[in-house]
Amino acid sequence: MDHVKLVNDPIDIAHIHQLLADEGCGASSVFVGTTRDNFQGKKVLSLAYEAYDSMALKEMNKICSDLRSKWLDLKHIVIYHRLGTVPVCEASVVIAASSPHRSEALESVSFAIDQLKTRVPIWKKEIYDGDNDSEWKENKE
Amino acid sequence: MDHVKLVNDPIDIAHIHQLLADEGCGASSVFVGTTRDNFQGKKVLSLAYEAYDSMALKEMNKICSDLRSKWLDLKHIVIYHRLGTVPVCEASVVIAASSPHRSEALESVSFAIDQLKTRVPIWKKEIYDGDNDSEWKENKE
Amino acid sequence: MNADGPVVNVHVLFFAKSRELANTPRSTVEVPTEITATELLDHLVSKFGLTSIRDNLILAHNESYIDNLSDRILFKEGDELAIIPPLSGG
Amino acid sequence: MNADGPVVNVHVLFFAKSRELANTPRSTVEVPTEITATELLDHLVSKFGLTSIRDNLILAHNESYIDNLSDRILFKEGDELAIIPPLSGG
Repeated sequence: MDHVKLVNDPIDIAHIHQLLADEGCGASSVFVGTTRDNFQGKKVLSLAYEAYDSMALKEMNKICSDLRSKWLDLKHIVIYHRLGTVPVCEASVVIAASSPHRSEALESVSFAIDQLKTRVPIWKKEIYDGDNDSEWKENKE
Repeated sequence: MDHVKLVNDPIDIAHIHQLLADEGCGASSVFVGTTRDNFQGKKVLSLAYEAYDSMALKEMNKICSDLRSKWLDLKHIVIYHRLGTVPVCEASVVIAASSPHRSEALESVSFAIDQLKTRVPIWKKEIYDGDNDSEWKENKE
Repeated sequence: MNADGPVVNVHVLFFAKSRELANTPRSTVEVPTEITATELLDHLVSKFGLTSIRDNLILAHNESYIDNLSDRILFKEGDELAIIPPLSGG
Repeated sequence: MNADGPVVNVHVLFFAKSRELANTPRSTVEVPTEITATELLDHLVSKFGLTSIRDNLILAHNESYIDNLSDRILFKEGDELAIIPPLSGG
Protein backbone atom coordinates (compact mmCIF):
# COMPACT_ATOMS: atom_id res chain seq x y z
CA MET A 1 0.00 0.00 0.00
CA ASP A 2 0.96 3.61 -0.58
CA HIS A 3 0.66 5.90 2.42
CA VAL A 4 0.99 9.54 1.38
CA LYS A 5 0.22 12.39 3.76
CA LEU A 6 0.78 16.01 4.62
CA VAL A 7 0.67 16.39 8.39
CA ASN A 8 0.67 19.28 10.82
CA ASP A 9 1.83 17.42 13.89
CA PRO A 10 5.02 15.59 14.86
CA ILE A 11 5.51 12.51 12.70
CA ASP A 12 5.11 9.26 14.65
CA ILE A 13 8.04 7.17 13.49
CA ALA A 14 6.94 3.99 15.27
CA HIS A 15 3.62 4.20 13.43
CA ILE A 16 5.47 4.45 10.13
CA HIS A 17 7.45 1.31 10.89
CA GLN A 18 4.13 -0.44 11.54
CA LEU A 19 2.79 0.66 8.15
CA LEU A 20 5.80 -1.03 6.54
CA ALA A 21 5.43 -4.36 8.34
CA ASP A 22 4.51 -7.42 6.27
CA GLU A 23 5.23 -11.11 6.78
CA GLY A 24 6.53 -11.32 3.25
CA CYS A 25 9.03 -8.51 3.74
CA GLY A 26 12.59 -9.00 4.84
CA ALA A 27 13.65 -5.37 4.60
CA SER A 28 12.51 -1.85 5.37
CA SER A 29 14.34 1.35 4.59
CA VAL A 30 13.38 4.60 6.29
CA PHE A 31 14.72 8.04 5.45
CA VAL A 32 14.04 10.89 7.88
CA GLY A 33 14.76 14.52 7.03
CA THR A 34 15.14 16.57 10.16
CA THR A 35 15.53 20.27 10.77
CA ARG A 36 19.00 21.52 11.53
CA ASP A 37 19.99 24.34 13.84
CA ASN A 38 22.40 26.03 11.49
CA PHE A 39 22.89 27.12 7.90
CA GLN A 40 26.10 28.69 6.63
CA GLY A 41 27.11 29.67 10.11
CA LYS A 42 23.78 31.29 10.94
CA LYS A 43 21.75 29.92 13.81
CA VAL A 44 18.27 28.80 12.76
CA LEU A 45 15.65 29.95 15.24
CA SER A 46 12.77 28.22 13.56
CA LEU A 47 11.61 27.06 10.20
CA ALA A 48 8.29 26.46 8.56
CA TYR A 49 7.03 24.54 5.57
CA GLU A 50 4.16 25.44 3.30
CA ALA A 51 2.71 23.41 0.45
CA TYR A 52 0.53 23.62 -2.62
CA ASP A 53 -1.38 20.87 -0.87
CA SER A 54 -3.43 19.29 -3.64
CA MET A 55 -0.56 19.29 -6.11
CA ALA A 56 1.94 18.16 -3.49
CA LEU A 57 -0.16 15.08 -2.73
CA LYS A 58 -0.57 14.46 -6.47
CA GLU A 59 3.20 14.55 -7.01
CA MET A 60 3.85 12.40 -3.94
CA ASN A 61 1.44 9.80 -5.31
CA LYS A 62 3.16 9.98 -8.70
CA ILE A 63 6.45 9.28 -6.96
CA CYS A 64 4.90 6.15 -5.45
CA SER A 65 3.79 5.01 -8.93
CA ASP A 66 7.25 5.68 -10.30
CA LEU A 67 8.80 3.64 -7.51
CA ARG A 68 6.49 0.72 -8.16
CA SER A 69 7.25 0.72 -11.87
CA LYS A 70 11.02 0.70 -11.23
CA TRP A 71 11.07 -1.64 -8.23
CA LEU A 72 8.41 -4.24 -8.85
CA ASP A 73 8.60 -6.04 -5.52
CA LEU A 74 8.01 -3.06 -3.25
CA LYS A 75 5.34 -3.83 -0.74
CA HIS A 76 4.51 -0.69 1.25
CA ILE A 77 5.60 2.88 0.62
CA VAL A 78 5.23 5.79 3.04
CA ILE A 79 5.76 9.46 2.17
CA TYR A 80 4.83 11.87 4.96
CA HIS A 81 5.71 15.58 4.91
CA ARG A 82 5.09 17.87 7.82
CA LEU A 83 3.87 21.42 7.29
CA GLY A 84 3.91 24.50 9.47
CA THR A 85 6.59 25.25 12.04
CA VAL A 86 8.95 22.32 12.63
CA PRO A 87 11.25 22.71 15.66
CA VAL A 88 14.94 21.88 15.30
CA CYS A 89 15.70 18.16 15.44
CA GLU A 90 12.20 17.11 14.49
CA ALA A 91 11.26 15.25 11.34
CA SER A 92 10.06 17.32 8.39
CA VAL A 93 9.82 14.40 5.98
CA VAL A 94 9.79 10.63 6.22
CA ILE A 95 10.13 8.40 3.16
CA ALA A 96 10.08 4.66 3.69
CA ALA A 97 9.54 1.41 1.82
CA SER A 98 9.43 -2.31 2.55
CA SER A 99 10.22 -5.22 0.25
CA PRO A 100 11.16 -8.91 0.37
CA HIS A 101 14.86 -8.14 -0.17
CA ARG A 102 16.94 -5.17 0.82
CA SER A 103 18.06 -3.65 -2.46
CA GLU A 104 14.57 -2.57 -3.53
CA ALA A 105 13.78 -0.86 -0.24
CA LEU A 106 17.16 0.88 -0.06
CA GLU A 107 17.30 2.05 -3.68
CA SER A 108 13.70 3.20 -3.92
CA VAL A 109 13.90 5.35 -0.79
CA SER A 110 17.06 7.05 -1.97
CA PHE A 111 15.48 7.73 -5.37
CA ALA A 112 12.26 8.97 -3.78
CA ILE A 113 13.85 11.64 -1.60
CA ASP A 114 15.70 13.01 -4.62
CA GLN A 115 12.43 13.07 -6.55
CA LEU A 116 10.53 14.75 -3.74
CA LYS A 117 13.04 17.56 -3.54
CA THR A 118 12.75 18.32 -7.25
CA ARG A 119 9.04 17.79 -7.90
CA VAL A 120 6.84 18.25 -4.86
CA PRO A 121 5.57 21.82 -4.42
CA ILE A 122 6.62 22.43 -0.84
CA TRP A 123 8.65 25.41 0.42
CA LYS A 124 10.68 25.99 3.56
CA LYS A 125 11.36 29.32 5.22
CA GLU A 126 14.14 29.66 7.77
CA ILE A 127 14.22 32.35 10.40
CA TYR A 128 17.69 33.16 11.70
CA ASP A 129 19.14 34.59 14.87
CA GLY A 130 20.43 38.14 15.03
CA ASP A 131 20.53 40.46 12.05
CA ASN A 132 20.24 37.78 9.43
CA ASP A 133 17.12 38.05 7.26
CA SER A 134 14.79 35.11 7.03
CA GLU A 135 15.13 33.12 3.82
CA TRP A 136 13.03 31.00 1.53
CA LYS A 137 15.27 28.00 0.87
CA GLU A 138 15.96 26.48 -2.54
CA ASN A 139 16.82 22.84 -3.13
CA LYS A 140 19.95 22.40 -5.20
CA GLU A 141 20.04 19.83 -7.97
CA MET B 1 28.79 8.12 18.43
CA ASP B 2 28.84 4.47 17.48
CA HIS B 3 26.16 2.33 19.07
CA VAL B 4 26.88 -1.36 18.49
CA LYS B 5 24.94 -4.08 20.30
CA LEU B 6 23.84 -7.68 20.28
CA VAL B 7 20.43 -7.90 21.94
CA ASN B 8 18.14 -10.68 23.04
CA ASP B 9 14.90 -8.73 23.17
CA PRO B 10 12.78 -6.93 20.58
CA ILE B 11 14.62 -3.97 19.10
CA ASP B 12 13.09 -0.63 20.13
CA ILE B 13 13.01 1.33 16.90
CA ALA B 14 11.93 4.61 18.48
CA HIS B 15 14.96 4.41 20.76
CA ILE B 16 17.21 3.97 17.75
CA HIS B 17 15.78 7.08 16.12
CA GLN B 18 16.59 8.94 19.35
CA LEU B 19 20.21 7.74 19.23
CA LEU B 20 20.50 9.28 15.76
CA ALA B 21 19.09 12.68 16.69
CA ASP B 22 21.43 15.67 16.57
CA GLU B 23 20.79 19.38 15.97
CA GLY B 24 23.49 19.39 13.34
CA CYS B 25 21.95 16.55 11.36
CA GLY B 26 19.51 16.97 8.54
CA ALA B 27 19.19 13.32 7.62
CA SER B 28 18.86 9.86 9.13
CA SER B 29 18.73 6.60 7.26
CA VAL B 30 17.49 3.44 8.98
CA PHE B 31 17.61 -0.09 7.57
CA VAL B 32 15.59 -2.80 9.28
CA GLY B 33 15.98 -6.47 8.44
CA THR B 34 12.90 -8.40 9.45
CA THR B 35 12.10 -12.08 9.51
CA ARG B 36 9.95 -13.42 6.70
CA ASP B 37 7.37 -16.16 6.87
CA ASN B 38 8.49 -18.02 3.77
CA PHE B 39 11.57 -19.25 1.91
CA GLN B 40 11.38 -20.95 -1.45
CA GLY B 41 7.76 -21.81 -0.92
CA LYS B 42 8.30 -23.32 2.51
CA LYS B 43 6.56 -21.76 5.47
CA VAL B 44 8.96 -20.61 8.17
CA LEU B 45 7.73 -21.59 11.64
CA SER B 46 10.48 -19.84 13.49
CA LEU B 47 14.04 -18.78 13.15
CA ALA B 48 16.90 -18.15 15.49
CA TYR B 49 20.21 -16.32 15.34
CA GLU B 50 23.43 -17.23 17.08
CA ALA B 51 26.65 -15.29 17.15
CA TYR B 52 30.35 -15.57 17.92
CA ASP B 53 29.61 -12.69 20.25
CA SER B 54 33.01 -11.17 20.93
CA MET B 55 34.09 -11.34 17.30
CA ALA B 56 30.70 -10.17 16.02
CA LEU B 57 30.97 -7.01 18.13
CA LYS B 58 34.55 -6.54 16.95
CA GLU B 59 33.50 -6.78 13.29
CA MET B 60 30.49 -4.51 13.84
CA ASN B 61 32.80 -1.91 15.38
CA LYS B 62 35.17 -2.27 12.44
CA ILE B 63 32.25 -1.60 10.11
CA CYS B 64 31.61 1.64 12.01
CA SER B 65 35.26 2.67 11.56
CA ASP B 66 35.09 1.85 7.86
CA LEU B 67 31.96 3.95 7.50
CA ARG B 68 33.58 6.91 9.21
CA SER B 69 36.65 6.72 7.02
CA LYS B 70 34.55 6.68 3.85
CA TRP B 71 31.84 9.14 4.90
CA LEU B 72 33.55 11.77 6.98
CA ASP B 73 30.49 13.69 8.09
CA LEU B 74 28.58 10.83 9.66
CA LYS B 75 27.40 11.78 13.09
CA HIS B 76 25.84 8.75 14.80
CA ILE B 77 25.88 5.14 13.71
CA VAL B 78 23.74 2.34 15.13
CA ILE B 79 24.21 -1.38 14.46
CA TYR B 80 22.00 -3.64 16.54
CA HIS B 81 21.57 -7.37 15.88
CA ARG B 82 19.10 -9.50 17.73
CA LEU B 83 19.99 -13.05 18.78
CA GLY B 84 17.92 -16.04 19.77
CA THR B 85 14.46 -16.76 18.41
CA VAL B 86 13.03 -13.87 16.36
CA PRO B 87 9.33 -14.19 15.51
CA VAL B 88 8.16 -13.48 11.96
CA CYS B 89 7.83 -9.79 11.16
CA GLU B 90 10.15 -8.68 13.94
CA ALA B 91 13.45 -6.92 13.42
CA SER B 92 16.58 -9.08 13.40
CA VAL B 93 18.94 -6.27 12.51
CA VAL B 94 18.85 -2.48 12.47
CA ILE B 95 21.57 -0.41 10.83
CA ALA B 96 21.20 3.37 10.94
CA ALA B 97 23.20 6.56 10.52
CA SER B 98 22.69 10.29 10.77
CA SER B 99 24.55 13.08 8.98
CA PRO B 100 24.16 16.73 8.02
CA HIS B 101 23.11 15.86 4.46
CA ARG B 102 21.28 12.87 3.09
CA SER B 103 23.78 11.18 0.81
CA GLU B 104 26.14 10.14 3.58
CA ALA B 105 23.43 8.61 5.72
CA LEU B 106 21.83 6.78 2.78
CA GLU B 107 25.05 5.46 1.23
CA SER B 108 26.70 4.41 4.47
CA VAL B 109 23.72 2.39 5.65
CA SER B 110 23.45 0.54 2.36
CA PHE B 111 27.18 -0.24 2.46
CA ALA B 112 27.01 -1.32 6.09
CA ILE B 113 24.29 -3.94 5.65
CA ASP B 114 26.27 -5.49 2.78
CA GLN B 115 29.36 -5.54 4.99
CA LEU B 116 27.52 -7.03 7.93
CA LYS B 117 26.25 -9.93 5.85
CA THR B 118 29.74 -10.82 4.64
CA ARG B 119 31.85 -10.20 7.74
CA VAL B 120 29.96 -10.48 11.00
CA PRO B 121 30.00 -13.99 12.49
CA ILE B 122 26.29 -14.49 13.02
CA TRP B 123 24.22 -17.46 11.79
CA LYS B 124 20.52 -17.97 11.25
CA LYS B 125 18.63 -21.25 11.44
CA GLU B 126 15.16 -21.55 9.97
CA ILE B 127 12.66 -24.14 11.09
CA TYR B 128 10.04 -25.01 8.47
CA ASP B 129 6.54 -26.33 8.49
CA GLY B 130 5.78 -29.92 7.54
CA ASP B 131 8.41 -32.37 6.35
CA ASN B 132 10.99 -29.77 5.44
CA ASP B 133 14.23 -30.04 7.41
CA SER B 134 15.44 -27.04 9.32
CA GLU B 135 18.28 -25.20 7.61
CA TRP B 136 21.28 -23.11 8.52
CA LYS B 137 21.05 -20.22 6.08
CA GLU B 138 23.92 -18.87 4.00
CA ASN B 139 24.19 -15.28 2.81
CA LYS B 140 24.83 -14.96 -0.92
CA GLU B 141 27.38 -12.43 -2.14
CA MET C 1 -0.80 40.22 -23.13
CA ASN C 2 -3.32 40.19 -26.00
CA ALA C 3 -6.84 40.32 -24.52
CA ASP C 4 -8.65 40.95 -27.80
CA GLY C 5 -9.80 37.35 -28.26
CA PRO C 6 -11.89 35.25 -25.91
CA VAL C 7 -10.96 35.42 -22.25
CA VAL C 8 -11.74 33.37 -19.14
CA ASN C 9 -11.25 33.82 -15.42
CA VAL C 10 -8.66 31.60 -13.78
CA HIS C 11 -7.64 31.25 -10.15
CA VAL C 12 -4.01 32.16 -9.60
CA LEU C 13 -2.31 30.78 -6.48
CA PHE C 14 0.82 32.36 -5.04
CA PHE C 15 3.28 30.46 -2.85
CA ALA C 16 6.26 31.28 -0.67
CA LYS C 17 8.17 34.37 -1.82
CA SER C 18 5.70 35.06 -4.63
CA ARG C 19 2.91 35.20 -2.08
CA GLU C 20 4.85 37.68 0.03
CA LEU C 21 5.56 39.91 -2.96
CA ALA C 22 2.02 39.69 -4.36
CA ASN C 23 0.69 40.20 -0.84
CA THR C 24 -2.03 37.65 -1.40
CA PRO C 25 -2.30 33.84 -1.57
CA ARG C 26 -4.72 33.91 -4.51
CA SER C 27 -6.33 36.10 -7.07
CA THR C 28 -8.81 35.68 -9.90
CA VAL C 29 -7.30 36.84 -13.17
CA GLU C 30 -8.75 37.24 -16.63
CA VAL C 31 -6.60 35.53 -19.24
CA PRO C 32 -6.96 34.73 -22.96
CA THR C 33 -8.18 31.20 -23.67
CA GLU C 34 -4.89 30.62 -25.48
CA ILE C 35 -1.54 32.15 -24.53
CA THR C 36 2.12 31.16 -24.36
CA ALA C 37 3.49 30.49 -20.91
CA THR C 38 6.11 33.24 -21.27
CA GLU C 39 3.53 35.90 -22.12
CA LEU C 40 1.36 34.80 -19.25
CA LEU C 41 4.26 34.81 -16.79
CA ASP C 42 5.36 38.27 -17.93
CA HIS C 43 1.83 39.53 -17.39
CA LEU C 44 1.53 38.05 -13.90
CA VAL C 45 5.02 39.16 -12.87
CA SER C 46 4.23 42.71 -13.85
CA LYS C 47 0.69 42.73 -12.41
CA PHE C 48 1.74 41.26 -9.04
CA GLY C 49 5.20 42.76 -8.48
CA LEU C 50 7.23 39.57 -8.91
CA THR C 51 10.03 41.01 -11.04
CA SER C 52 12.73 40.36 -8.44
CA ILE C 53 12.10 36.62 -8.59
CA ARG C 54 10.92 36.24 -12.20
CA ASP C 55 13.88 34.21 -13.44
CA ASN C 56 13.35 31.37 -11.00
CA LEU C 57 9.60 30.95 -11.31
CA ILE C 58 7.74 28.14 -12.99
CA LEU C 59 4.02 27.71 -13.49
CA ALA C 60 1.61 24.89 -12.81
CA HIS C 61 -1.70 24.64 -14.70
CA ASN C 62 -4.36 22.48 -13.05
CA GLU C 63 -1.68 20.87 -10.88
CA SER C 64 0.69 20.00 -13.73
CA TYR C 65 3.97 21.79 -14.22
CA ILE C 66 4.42 23.74 -17.44
CA ASP C 67 7.81 22.46 -18.53
CA ASN C 68 8.54 24.91 -21.33
CA LEU C 69 7.86 28.59 -21.25
CA SER C 70 7.32 28.44 -25.01
CA ASP C 71 4.36 26.08 -24.54
CA ARG C 72 0.94 27.34 -25.50
CA ILE C 73 -1.59 26.97 -22.70
CA LEU C 74 -5.32 26.49 -23.35
CA PHE C 75 -7.42 27.85 -20.51
CA LYS C 76 -10.97 27.07 -19.49
CA GLU C 77 -13.13 29.07 -17.09
CA GLY C 78 -12.20 28.32 -13.48
CA ASP C 79 -8.82 26.72 -14.25
CA GLU C 80 -6.16 26.87 -11.58
CA LEU C 81 -2.71 28.37 -12.17
CA ALA C 82 0.02 28.36 -9.56
CA ILE C 83 3.14 30.49 -9.30
CA ILE C 84 5.90 28.12 -8.25
CA PRO C 85 9.13 29.56 -6.78
CA PRO C 86 12.15 27.23 -6.37
CA LEU C 87 11.14 24.20 -4.29
CA SER C 88 12.54 23.45 -0.85
CA GLY C 89 10.62 20.47 0.44
CA GLY C 90 12.15 17.39 1.99
CA MET D 1 49.21 -32.97 11.65
CA ASN D 2 52.84 -33.00 12.77
CA ALA D 3 52.89 -32.97 16.58
CA ASP D 4 56.62 -33.67 16.98
CA GLY D 5 57.60 -30.07 17.66
CA PRO D 6 56.37 -27.80 20.43
CA VAL D 7 52.63 -27.81 21.06
CA VAL D 8 50.16 -25.62 22.92
CA ASN D 9 46.55 -25.91 24.00
CA VAL D 10 44.06 -23.70 22.17
CA HIS D 11 40.34 -23.24 22.69
CA VAL D 12 38.34 -24.23 19.63
CA LEU D 13 34.85 -22.78 19.27
CA PHE D 14 32.20 -24.41 17.07
CA PHE D 15 29.26 -22.50 15.63
CA ALA D 16 26.03 -23.31 13.83
CA LYS D 17 26.23 -26.48 11.75
CA SER D 18 29.78 -27.23 12.91
CA ARG D 19 28.59 -27.18 16.49
CA GLU D 20 25.80 -29.62 15.70
CA LEU D 21 28.20 -31.99 13.93
CA ALA D 22 30.91 -31.73 16.59
CA ASN D 23 28.22 -32.04 19.26
CA THR D 24 29.92 -29.42 21.39
CA PRO D 25 30.28 -25.63 21.39
CA ARG D 26 33.93 -25.74 22.44
CA SER D 27 36.87 -27.99 22.97
CA THR D 28 40.45 -27.60 24.07
CA VAL D 29 42.81 -28.96 21.43
CA GLU D 30 46.57 -29.48 21.39
CA VAL D 31 48.13 -27.94 18.28
CA PRO D 32 51.70 -27.28 17.06
CA THR D 33 52.92 -23.76 17.74
CA GLU D 34 53.26 -23.35 13.98
CA ILE D 35 51.00 -24.94 11.36
CA THR D 36 49.38 -24.06 8.05
CA ALA D 37 45.69 -23.30 8.15
CA THR D 38 44.90 -26.14 5.76
CA GLU D 39 46.65 -28.74 7.89
CA LEU D 40 44.91 -27.45 10.98
CA LEU D 41 41.51 -27.43 9.31
CA ASP D 42 42.01 -31.00 8.02
CA HIS D 43 42.89 -32.10 11.52
CA LEU D 44 39.87 -30.49 13.13
CA VAL D 45 37.49 -31.66 10.39
CA SER D 46 38.61 -35.20 10.90
CA LYS D 47 38.73 -35.04 14.70
CA PHE D 48 35.26 -33.47 15.03
CA GLY D 49 33.32 -35.08 12.15
CA LEU D 50 32.96 -31.97 10.00
CA THR D 51 33.74 -33.59 6.65
CA SER D 52 30.29 -32.90 5.20
CA ILE D 53 30.77 -29.14 5.53
CA ARG D 54 34.54 -28.90 5.13
CA ASP D 55 34.57 -27.01 1.85
CA ASN D 56 32.61 -24.04 3.18
CA LEU D 57 34.42 -23.52 6.45
CA ILE D 58 36.78 -20.73 7.33
CA LEU D 59 38.76 -20.21 10.51
CA ALA D 60 39.19 -17.28 12.86
CA HIS D 61 42.26 -17.01 15.10
CA ASN D 62 41.90 -14.71 18.11
CA GLU D 63 38.88 -13.10 16.46
CA SER D 64 40.54 -12.42 13.12
CA TYR D 65 39.61 -14.32 10.00
CA ILE D 66 42.31 -16.42 8.38
CA ASP D 67 41.97 -15.30 4.78
CA ASN D 68 44.18 -17.87 3.11
CA LEU D 69 44.28 -21.53 3.92
CA SER D 70 47.93 -21.53 2.92
CA ASP D 71 48.77 -19.06 5.68
CA ARG D 72 51.00 -20.26 8.50
CA ILE D 73 49.46 -19.67 11.90
CA LEU D 74 51.59 -19.13 15.02
CA PHE D 75 49.82 -20.29 18.16
CA LYS D 76 50.34 -19.36 21.78
CA GLU D 77 48.96 -21.16 24.81
CA GLY D 78 45.31 -20.29 25.39
CA ASP D 79 44.67 -18.83 21.90
CA GLU D 80 41.15 -18.95 20.54
CA LEU D 81 40.27 -20.58 17.23
CA ALA D 82 36.78 -20.55 15.78
CA ILE D 83 35.22 -22.78 13.13
CA ILE D 84 33.20 -20.44 10.92
CA PRO D 85 30.50 -21.93 8.64
CA PRO D 86 28.97 -19.67 5.95
CA LEU D 87 27.55 -16.54 7.57
CA SER D 88 23.85 -15.66 7.65
CA GLY D 89 23.52 -12.58 9.80
CA GLY D 90 21.56 -9.48 8.90
